[in-house]
Amino acid sequence: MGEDIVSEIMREYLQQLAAKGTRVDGRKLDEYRQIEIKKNVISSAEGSAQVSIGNTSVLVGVKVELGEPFPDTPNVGVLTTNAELIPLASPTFEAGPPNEEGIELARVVDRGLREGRVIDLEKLCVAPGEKVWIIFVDIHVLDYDGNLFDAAYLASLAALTCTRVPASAQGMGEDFPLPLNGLPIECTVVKIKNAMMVDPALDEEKIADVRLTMAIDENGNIRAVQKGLAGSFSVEEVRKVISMCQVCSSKLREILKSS
Amino acid sequence: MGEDIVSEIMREYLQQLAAKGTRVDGRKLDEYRQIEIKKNVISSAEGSAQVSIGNTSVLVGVKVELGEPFPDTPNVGVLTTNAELIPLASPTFEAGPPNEEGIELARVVDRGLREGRVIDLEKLCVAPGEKVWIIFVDIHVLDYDGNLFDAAYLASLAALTCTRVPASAQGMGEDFPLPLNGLPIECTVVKIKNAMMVDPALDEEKIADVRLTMAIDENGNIRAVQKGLAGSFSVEEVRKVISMCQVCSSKLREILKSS
Amino acid sequence: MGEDIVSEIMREYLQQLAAKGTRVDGRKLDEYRQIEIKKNVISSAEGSAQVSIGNTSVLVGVKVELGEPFPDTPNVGVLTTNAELIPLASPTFEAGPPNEEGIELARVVDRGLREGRVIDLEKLCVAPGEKVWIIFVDIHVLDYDGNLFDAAYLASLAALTCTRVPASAQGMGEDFPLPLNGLPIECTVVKIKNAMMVDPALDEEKIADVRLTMAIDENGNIRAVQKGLAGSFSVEEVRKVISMCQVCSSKLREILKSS
Amino acid sequence: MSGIGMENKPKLVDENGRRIDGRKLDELRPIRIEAGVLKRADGSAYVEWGENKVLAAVYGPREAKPKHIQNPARAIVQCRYNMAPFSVSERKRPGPDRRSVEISKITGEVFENVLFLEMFPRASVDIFIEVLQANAGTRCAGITAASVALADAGIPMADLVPACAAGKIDGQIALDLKKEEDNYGEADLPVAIIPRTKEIVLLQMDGNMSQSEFETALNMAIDACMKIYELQKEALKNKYKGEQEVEREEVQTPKQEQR
Amino acid sequence: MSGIGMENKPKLVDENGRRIDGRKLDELRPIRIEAGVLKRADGSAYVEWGENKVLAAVYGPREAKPKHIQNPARAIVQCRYNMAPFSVSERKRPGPDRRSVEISKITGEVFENVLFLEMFPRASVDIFIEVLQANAGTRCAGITAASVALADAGIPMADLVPACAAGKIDGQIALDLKKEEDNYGEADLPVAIIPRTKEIVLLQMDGNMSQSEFETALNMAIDACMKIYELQKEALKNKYKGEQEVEREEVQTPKQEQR
Amino acid sequence: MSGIGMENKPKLVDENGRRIDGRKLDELRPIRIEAGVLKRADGSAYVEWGENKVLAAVYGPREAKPKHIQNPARAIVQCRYNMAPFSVSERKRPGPDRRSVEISKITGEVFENVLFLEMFPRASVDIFIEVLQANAGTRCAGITAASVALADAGIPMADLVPACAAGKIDGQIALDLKKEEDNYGEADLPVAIIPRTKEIVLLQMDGNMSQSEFETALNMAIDACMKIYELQKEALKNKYKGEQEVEREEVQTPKQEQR
Repeated sequence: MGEDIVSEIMREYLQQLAAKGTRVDGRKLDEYRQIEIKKNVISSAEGSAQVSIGNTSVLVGVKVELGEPFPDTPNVGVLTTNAELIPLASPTFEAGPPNEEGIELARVVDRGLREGRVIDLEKLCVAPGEKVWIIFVDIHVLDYDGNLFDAAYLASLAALTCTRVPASAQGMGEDFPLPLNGLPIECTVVKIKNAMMVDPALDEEKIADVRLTMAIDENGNIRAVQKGLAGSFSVEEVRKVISMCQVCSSKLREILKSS
Repeated sequence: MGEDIVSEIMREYLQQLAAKGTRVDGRKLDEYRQIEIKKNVISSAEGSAQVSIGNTSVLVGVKVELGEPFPDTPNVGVLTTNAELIPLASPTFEAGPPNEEGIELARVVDRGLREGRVIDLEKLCVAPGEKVWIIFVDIHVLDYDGNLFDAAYLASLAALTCTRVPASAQGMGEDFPLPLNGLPIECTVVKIKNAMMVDPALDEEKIADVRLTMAIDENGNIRAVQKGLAGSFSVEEVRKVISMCQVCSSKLREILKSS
Repeated sequence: MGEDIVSEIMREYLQQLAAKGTRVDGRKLDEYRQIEIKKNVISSAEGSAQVSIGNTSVLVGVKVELGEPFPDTPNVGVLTTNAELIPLASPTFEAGPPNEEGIELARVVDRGLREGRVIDLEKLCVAPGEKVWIIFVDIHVLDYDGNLFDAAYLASLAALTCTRVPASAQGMGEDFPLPLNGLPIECTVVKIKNAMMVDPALDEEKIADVRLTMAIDENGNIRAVQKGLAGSFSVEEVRKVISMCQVCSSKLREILKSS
Repeated sequence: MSGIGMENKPKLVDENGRRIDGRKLDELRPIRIEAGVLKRADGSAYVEWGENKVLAAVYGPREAKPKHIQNPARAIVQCRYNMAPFSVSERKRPGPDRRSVEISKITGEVFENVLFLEMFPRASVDIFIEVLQANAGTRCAGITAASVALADAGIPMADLVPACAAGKIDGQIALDLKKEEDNYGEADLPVAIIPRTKEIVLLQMDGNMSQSEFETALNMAIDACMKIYELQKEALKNKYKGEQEVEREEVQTPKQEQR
Repeated sequence: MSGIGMENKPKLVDENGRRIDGRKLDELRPIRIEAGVLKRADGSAYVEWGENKVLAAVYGPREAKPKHIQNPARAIVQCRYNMAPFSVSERKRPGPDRRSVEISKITGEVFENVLFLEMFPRASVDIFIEVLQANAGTRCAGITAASVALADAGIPMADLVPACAAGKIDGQIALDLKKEEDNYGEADLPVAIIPRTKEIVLLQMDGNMSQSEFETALNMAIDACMKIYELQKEALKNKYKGEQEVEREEVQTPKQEQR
Repeated sequence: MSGIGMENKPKLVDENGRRIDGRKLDELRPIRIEAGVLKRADGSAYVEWGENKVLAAVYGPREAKPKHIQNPARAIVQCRYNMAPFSVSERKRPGPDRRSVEISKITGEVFENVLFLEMFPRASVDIFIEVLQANAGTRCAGITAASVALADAGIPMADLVPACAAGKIDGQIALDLKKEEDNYGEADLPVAIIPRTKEIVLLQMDGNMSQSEFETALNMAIDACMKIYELQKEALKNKYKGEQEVEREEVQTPKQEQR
């Protein structure tokens, strides 16, 4: 029995469940799998966090180093986000430079952090045009069971909230916490046939028609959006996704704050 | 009927035509296809030109930026020529870094410009050993129907003739035209069996035995030569090619000047 | 008859010979093939040597250039070792960036030179934190008939012993010989079934169970070790290898000194 | 979008609701679409959109290569969005950067919605988008052009796909931001739709919008898409008309005299 | 090891024979091993070893790809040792450097000694080692973790492979060097063994040791390997116990209520 | 050739028509050719030409890999021209640069003229040229060496291909420019011919020559090629003689006593 037939059977089964408002692991459509956030897990990093959403697990390490600013923003620190879909995490990941999945992941996380103005980069200038703090957010996927975007984003945010700028090692006074502005949260919704559900597990992700990720800030405003996969939404469905993301982002923000 | 048989039939047909002094599109052996030169087509470039020879179309953009000179020529500007055989232009072009065809194209154009001393690079020094103007000639092939060398060279030359050095944006006085020395012209001849013809169209190029490209300056002197393909010339044939290129280069120079 | 059968027959034959203490080319187990060392063979290099061990031939060129020191060792010159297994040298070598064989070779040679403190890198500082001499050891394999490690190491060492630092070209006084500390020698032993033999020829290398390379200094001390291939040694066997390497390294050192 | 470097921000909307280029808030930049501009490609289109110049070409359905990327059940869509080195003010190094890889991915996903891919198992539909001159909005211009190129190639398609962005500048929702508006504005929301069904097939956003602003912008973009849809159809009609005229001419004039 | 930059060298062994972290000369750092920590991998293990944190995952035996790397007679072992960018004090650029390539190679060779590769022709056993936090000794921690991961994957194996280094600091032989000891010490000797047969399957060294020091260190490392072997078996037992407990719980509680 | 940096130009031809190394205008540098210098390669040759040292090896005809590059009708020629890092005064980074790629391409094309490629469908003839020491004229030395290596490999060939450059220095046509003459000269014209037919199979030029100068230089280069042709044949004869001598010796002495 070929893989395609299996996935066809799985597709129908999940569609039927979704139509009834439920899911293969018993969750409701607007329910996340269990979330665990561990901060400061890597002492060689200036900030770090390991986040699991169900069986999906992502480790993010933040390194902070001195470097040159971009010529067009001489007074502003630099944020660099990189994702490695290392083959340890999934039989489908391959060694080598980031492919388009890894690049999209890094860019969607980066967009949420950047557009949500999470880091106050203006405060990271040391000598205008010459030296600024560079923040490297490195996303290391450890176990891939769906919804990498939310897990990677949440881990990045958690790591940033416990990051300290290593000023003392440079003879520049005491270390200080990374200056942060706000905590926009990214939530991902997929559509399976006509049902919309948050936090897709791998099986759901595989057969989803279309995906929408939104970064929502504390005021319920939208900071970033990314539609993915080869499907479509109606305007009405987009409105529905916004509502779902607004509700879930509040919950996730509380989990992050209490972690 | 396999591709090879088709091309065998084409080969024989073109050989017969050539032996009679004519070609599949009705041209004479020493006749170029229709040439069109449009200058200043890209406003984001400091100079640009689109050249079509028949259905072959090449776009060249020239960027001019400040940078460091080579250590062994501290008083001299830098010329860099790059060619992209983007897959948009032909079913046989592939994405990726330049292959040997693209590299040969860039180097043959570069040789014509450099050995012909088209640009007065000595005048592009700003601070000896520290800052000079760097000229990037980027060859973007849009439609490939044979004779890329001549189209790319002509487009590069046309783009350089309308290039302005952006001095004002650097607070270095007014913009000024790129200082030019002369207008050597590259012409390409192929041999099909015993017939020699200029400006090969794609079908002709495919079955040509050997190719010779020459850059000829205003005085009829030879500035650069490149033999290509797996064939040979006699001394007598080389002499013939020089004559053909001398005649055609004058014509092309006139077309360029009046463009 | 497939390749595997041939190599199976060869394996048994070599094992039988080894058990009797002899080898296919008549050597004893602790005997190197004929060694030839030619120094100063490349005038464009600051030092060079061509070493052949039997039919294996390696050319090493040393280039010495000014450059920046590593930030954590501002007073110390830099040693860089690189190996190219160019496809000219063997039907099994492929063009392209160094693969894991080439990298291991370069790193084992580098380790012998570095841990043996062959070069007095502290004497190669020109301006602390700014300018030091950089030593490039480039290993160019020309003919591969087994035991690349020893041939490449010996050629590197021979090239370094005749390297002159090109100070005069930089207006920094007269050229001077590279300051050297000692002459540790790398020797390689392979195990075939239960027999241990030095300097494996290609056929022996192919069927060897395991390999051990040791750098031994003038005092008989061990400076570097690398076990290779998918086999194992007992403690007793390691002790045996040390003895073999101590004896052979003295012989090789004499050959080098008298070259 | 990220609010950095805002000290030089110009006024983007004046007291009369006019923008820096005189446009009203819901006004598109001038758009010109031409179908069938290339000879080698199976289909092609050129779009000038304000100061954007974008070329799209389509090849296929053709055999997907290498074989392991083939899908036995349907054709795959491969898209390459590329910026010419001279398309932006500071020369872009040739080759794909992370932004191009992401745009290529989501653009390919857009067209999976309208192509009848099941008709062509094992095949690939290859879409090439070349940005020749960039001024904000190139991904929408690219999708708009690629749709026309696909139709020009005669590839079976459910509908054309127009694309357009809306955004927020000086606190107001505005259509089709140009570069300065994008740099100094508060949000950008690129959208692509299937006109017949009003399905949204591209949706991205970065910046800061309330839910109601988001919905206003989304609807504004969708309305604009419908206008662009008319321009796309017009371009295809013109191409068809042009071809008929050429055909008529061809009947009257022998080929060689056309030049 | 190379004796460079020794001016800041701290005292590594005090008058009571205690080391900078209070350990005795033959004392291991604290080691914690956990088996089966990942869900997607066929087998996995996590090792904390002093301040090292290393994760290993195993996939296979699975079809080796691409086909030309398959061995018709046996499975191949492919190993990838990788350091996370944030695992060291100065951020490491993602992707393999030469050190990682070498360690990957020799680690793969270690496991060829214990895996029954003839059982799985054409297959590959893929071992992934991720160093999350590094403090000297990561290759030994990686081999130790990978052994447990292979057992956790249920891949037929002759024995577990523990690994440990011994070295020389302040002139004395010491077990399991940590980072400062490695930087300022005189030698490091990583070893891996097959406990049942005491065969040595990994052996490297750099530094400076007499023959008797070398043998002392080798034996000290082998003794330590035997202790680590017990920890490996313990970890596998705990995994097995844990699984049985979960199974018992699963009988009592319906799946969806577990979360 | 480009006339830049001419302020330090030395006098290249003295009043007696003698050049900086004492040669007459039509005099070659000393050339030494040795055939069969490598053991692993199917054929090989070493050329010393003035201060150039070039090694060529040939493998094949052997199966072309990967399969998709095979031509079912004939063998392909693959050529790799490579410069050793230490072959030039400033160390060259390993790996192909654009110049090497171009020379590899045209050198491969040269040999398509003389090899009977139809005899070996699907095969590849692989030519490797290694420049060990460079002093202008390496492409001609490489072609000269590769011809002898092809013959040494016993690959059926219509003729040997000698190559030589002529050029222009201090306004006069001169044969076989060395480095200083190339740097400060006015033109360089490398040529390769098939001696039996006098067909020209390599022809490149850069610089500035009138038509008559060009023809003079071309004929001077062709005459020199005929002399080099004799040296090539001589080298092959010597190789053959040497082999016969060795064979005779081999009859008399058992193999193991030869060393």
